[in-house]
Amino acid sequence: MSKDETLGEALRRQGVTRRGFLKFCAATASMMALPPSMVPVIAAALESARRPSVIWLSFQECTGCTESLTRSHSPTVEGLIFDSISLDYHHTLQAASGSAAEAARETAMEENHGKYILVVDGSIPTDNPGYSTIAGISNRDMLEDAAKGAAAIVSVGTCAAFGGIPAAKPNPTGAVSVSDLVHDKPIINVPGCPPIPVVITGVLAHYLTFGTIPELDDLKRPKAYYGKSIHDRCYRRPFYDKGLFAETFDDEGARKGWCLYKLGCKGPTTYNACATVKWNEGTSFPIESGHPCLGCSEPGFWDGGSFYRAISTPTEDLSKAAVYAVGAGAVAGVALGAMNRAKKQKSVDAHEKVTIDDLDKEK
Amino acid sequence: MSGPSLQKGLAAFKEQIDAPVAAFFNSCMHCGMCADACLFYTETKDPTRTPIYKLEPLRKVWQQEYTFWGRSMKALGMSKPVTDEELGQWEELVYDSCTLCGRCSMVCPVGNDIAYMIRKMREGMAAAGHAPEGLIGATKRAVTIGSPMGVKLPALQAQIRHIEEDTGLEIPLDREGVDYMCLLSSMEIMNFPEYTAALAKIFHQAGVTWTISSEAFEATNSGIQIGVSEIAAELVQRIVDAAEKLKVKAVISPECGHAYMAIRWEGPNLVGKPFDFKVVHILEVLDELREQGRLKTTGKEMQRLTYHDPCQIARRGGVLEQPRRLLDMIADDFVEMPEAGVMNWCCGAGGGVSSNERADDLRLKVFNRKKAQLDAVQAEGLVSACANCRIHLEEGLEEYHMDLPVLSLTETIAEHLAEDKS
Amino acid sequence: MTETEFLLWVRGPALQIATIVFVLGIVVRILQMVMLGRKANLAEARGSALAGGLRTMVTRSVPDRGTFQRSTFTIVSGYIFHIGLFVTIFLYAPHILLIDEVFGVSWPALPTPVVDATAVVTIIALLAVLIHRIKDPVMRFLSGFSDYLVWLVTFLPLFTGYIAFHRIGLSPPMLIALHILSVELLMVVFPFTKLMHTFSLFIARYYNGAIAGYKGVQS
Amino acid sequence: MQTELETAMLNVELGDALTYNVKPLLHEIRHALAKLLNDEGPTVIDLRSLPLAPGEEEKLLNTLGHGEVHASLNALGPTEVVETGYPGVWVVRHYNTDREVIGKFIEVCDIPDLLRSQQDDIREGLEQLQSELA
Repeated sequence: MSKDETLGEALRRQGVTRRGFLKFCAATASMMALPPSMVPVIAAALESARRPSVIWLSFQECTGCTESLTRSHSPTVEGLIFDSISLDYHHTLQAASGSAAEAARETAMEENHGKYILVVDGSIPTDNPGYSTIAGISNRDMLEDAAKGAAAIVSVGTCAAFGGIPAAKPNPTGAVSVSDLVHDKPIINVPGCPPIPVVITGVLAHYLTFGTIPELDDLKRPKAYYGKSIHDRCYRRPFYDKGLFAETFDDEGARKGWCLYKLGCKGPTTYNACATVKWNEGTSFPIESGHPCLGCSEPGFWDGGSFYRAISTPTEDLSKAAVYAVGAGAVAGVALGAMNRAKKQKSVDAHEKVTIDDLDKEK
Repeated sequence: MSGPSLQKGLAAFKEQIDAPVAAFFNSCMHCGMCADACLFYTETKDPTRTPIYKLEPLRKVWQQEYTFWGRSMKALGMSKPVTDEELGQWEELVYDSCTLCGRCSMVCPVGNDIAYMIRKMREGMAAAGHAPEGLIGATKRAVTIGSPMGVKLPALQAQIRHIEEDTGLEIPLDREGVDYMCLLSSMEIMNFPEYTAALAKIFHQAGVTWTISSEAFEATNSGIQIGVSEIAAELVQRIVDAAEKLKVKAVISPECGHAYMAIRWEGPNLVGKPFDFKVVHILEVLDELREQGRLKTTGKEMQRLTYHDPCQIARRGGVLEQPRRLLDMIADDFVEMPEAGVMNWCCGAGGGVSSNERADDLRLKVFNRKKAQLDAVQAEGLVSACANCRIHLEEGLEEYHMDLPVLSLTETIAEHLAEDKS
Repeated sequence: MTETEFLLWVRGPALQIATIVFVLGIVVRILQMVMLGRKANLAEARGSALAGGLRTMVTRSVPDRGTFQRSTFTIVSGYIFHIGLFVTIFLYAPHILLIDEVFGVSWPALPTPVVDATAVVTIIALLAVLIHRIKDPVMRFLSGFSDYLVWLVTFLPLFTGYIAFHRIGLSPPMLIALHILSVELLMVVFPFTKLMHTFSLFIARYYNGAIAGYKGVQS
Repeated sequence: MQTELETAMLNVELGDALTYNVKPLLHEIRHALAKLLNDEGPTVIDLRSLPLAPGEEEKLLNTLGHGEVHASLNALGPTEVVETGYPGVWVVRHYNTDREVIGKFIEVCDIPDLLRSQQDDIREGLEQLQSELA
């Protein structure tokens, strides 16, 4: 595949017909959460899009994000998108290893300086650089080095976007997110543990299609996917509004598919596209399977207390605090009350009799 | 001992503040509803006359002395102490603009008994030398002469002679072992001797034995109005001594509002022990006689009558049904004023206001409230059971050019006594 | 501090501190109040102080006709926002959940849209109450810093609760955090201000009714 | 018998409680058909962008029913194009080569674009035919 080939040409060369391309564009529009009326625009843009070089760096991660993306073992539209980019470095997926792999990375960085897309999954340890290294290079150094020539950085997964599980208390490695270290490049966060696969490809497709980064929210997440909360798009929302809740995982409410708020659902504070895009080829999403949302696309979800406690409940033991306060209050109140009584008694004791001669003020 | 002072006043405040006062101040949300319940506000529209505001210095002392926050602020020197000037400014609010009628206490949504607190606040005001001159004078006369109006025994004896001549009935003085010892207010002695005559007639018909003490005939208690418990107690003690000396079963409080409050409700608390005798209001006695069939009347008043509930007898005293039942005997056309009973509007002269010449114009101005209430029923006769109310009602009606006779309930009943005695 | 950390802080340590100040403060205030005591009444009773007191605790919630006519706005707006506060605080599902969590008692919630509508009405009533306080000559005259502070700390939880529910302006975790924080502010301010009337008014009404009831009058 | 009854009841419950999306969607289709008749253009509804409850899609498609045309084409995996019982309302389902759904649309149009032979493909085909005949 030549680097100068347009996406249209690449697809045609693979035997994809116009009809196939149309189907591809329709699926891509759906994937990018764009309205179907955008299909012709996408088709025109993709036709002439150049294949960008993509360098994928994996740091403190579990490979779940890559798994999510590559879970399909046959060509999919996401697969096609990947086929149409030049994935020049991905140490899990690439065939090359060792110094050959690193050389490929360095070459790609050099050749496409200022143009390549840097995809990062995993957080970066800032404590001891030795916690995570690739070919003897610390994660931090590699990131900072690779970021220099990147056109944009896509932080895939909650670890790269917000620190994630490695940053959970007490954060032994001093894990931080990409945006904690890189400040001078456009960063697109695609959080989720893992992110929905089409969201990753959707962001790449958007970049391919329009050459720009999509509109982001204040956490640098693409608004197209993270613009609405799970709660807002949840099909169980009417039950919340009616006050019908499952109290346990096996009660009547759970069987009837009532709202999981009381079982700790973080839907109201979680912004993601799960409720519409869904998982596993649009089969379902956690709430549909009867499990509360964990809030995995939100910063700090890993330290948010139990997954199964409702978000409006306190994280500390309040009843104990209240009992102690009543006790302390009783002691303090009795003491202060006694002081008041003593003060009052003093006034009573010191009372000087008022007679009719004590009424007139000397004028 | 050494004359009035701010220290004495503030000490008295501290002494007076109790659990109810603390609960009341704690609960006030400044909703302003007490203003609309107070004739001194509704007729002047002066926000300083809002009942709860009249207590501001007392509230400050409570906050600075008896609350954790106030004490902390005081310790840090961040609170303004109550000054003598301040108390001076409040004198007019606490004495001239409040009759202790307690209407605000009925309205307050959080249940503050504001009149209860004004009564307590006056203790400090008097000790600090901020009582009105008129009340000081009345109080001095009450202690030294025996009556706030300066009525002495010879004057009473002269009146008794006249009444005995008019009625042909004996007015027993200092008779031991009788059922009742009757008290009189100075106003009744000087202005309304008909009341004493009425008592003689009614008791004669009912066969009740009674007397008047030459040592304690005065019912009123300036000590309560000015707010000096020691003086009030001294005045109550005179009655207690006389009643015990004459070994009477009960003492009758006359047609006077605050006299009833003083002897019936405050009396035992002032002298520090329960009485050995009962204290009853004349209306309670009359109603009891009616019930026993010992009070018989003939004929009815044909003009349209209405009844003014004296605050201290009705709302603050609990005598509400008796006057209605009595009026039923003698009134053909009786109408209730709007808000009669516990929510009745004060005439404007109680709680020492009538003894305070400085407040004369104000009390006549606020009488407008009573006028409106009277206008609503178009009565032809206004009955009441308090000599102080009666004098002020007459004055007010004259001021507002209203031609309406003011009647004493006891006297009106006496006029309708059945002649034949069985 | 990230939003989630902030939310965790307000749900955790801050709520704990607020609860301690709130509970301790209320207990202290009530004890300080009641321990001042009052003298036994030596006059012969005509009625029952206890019965009168208990009765007034209830009956004082309903004004007499004349008072209602004279203070219509104060009474109607007062009713609306007090009932509204009760409904939004105690009949909203997530709040009941919180109470259940802390005290182990729960009761059925009202449907969310009903609570939502109540919140709107309550917010409007509170704003009307504020305007009334500023415009009415008596209330303006009586009101000081603490009256407006008390209004503000009452209004904030409702307002932040409303915008949190509708996700207006900020991210949901931030909105919820601000809502909880505003409640904590209310809890901390509570024992130091006349917000105490929530509890003390029953004591005040009792005393009022008891004083009157002893004399055979229903106040 | 028992299980059938239970299933039926569950369906009723689901039907009552969860079908709040079906009716508005049917209305949307109604409006789209009216637009189509007024020459205001076709409409495409992406079923994957809607928060549909379990069973709702089924219910919607059952309501729409089956019409006369059922086409399938093979381009990057199969695609099914079915005309519903309402002429002008088409259901288009894209699959990948593993027959996993990659797109679900309701198209309101004369004929979905995908079924038409594409200009460029026709041109290429023509060129090819010409070269073969040459």
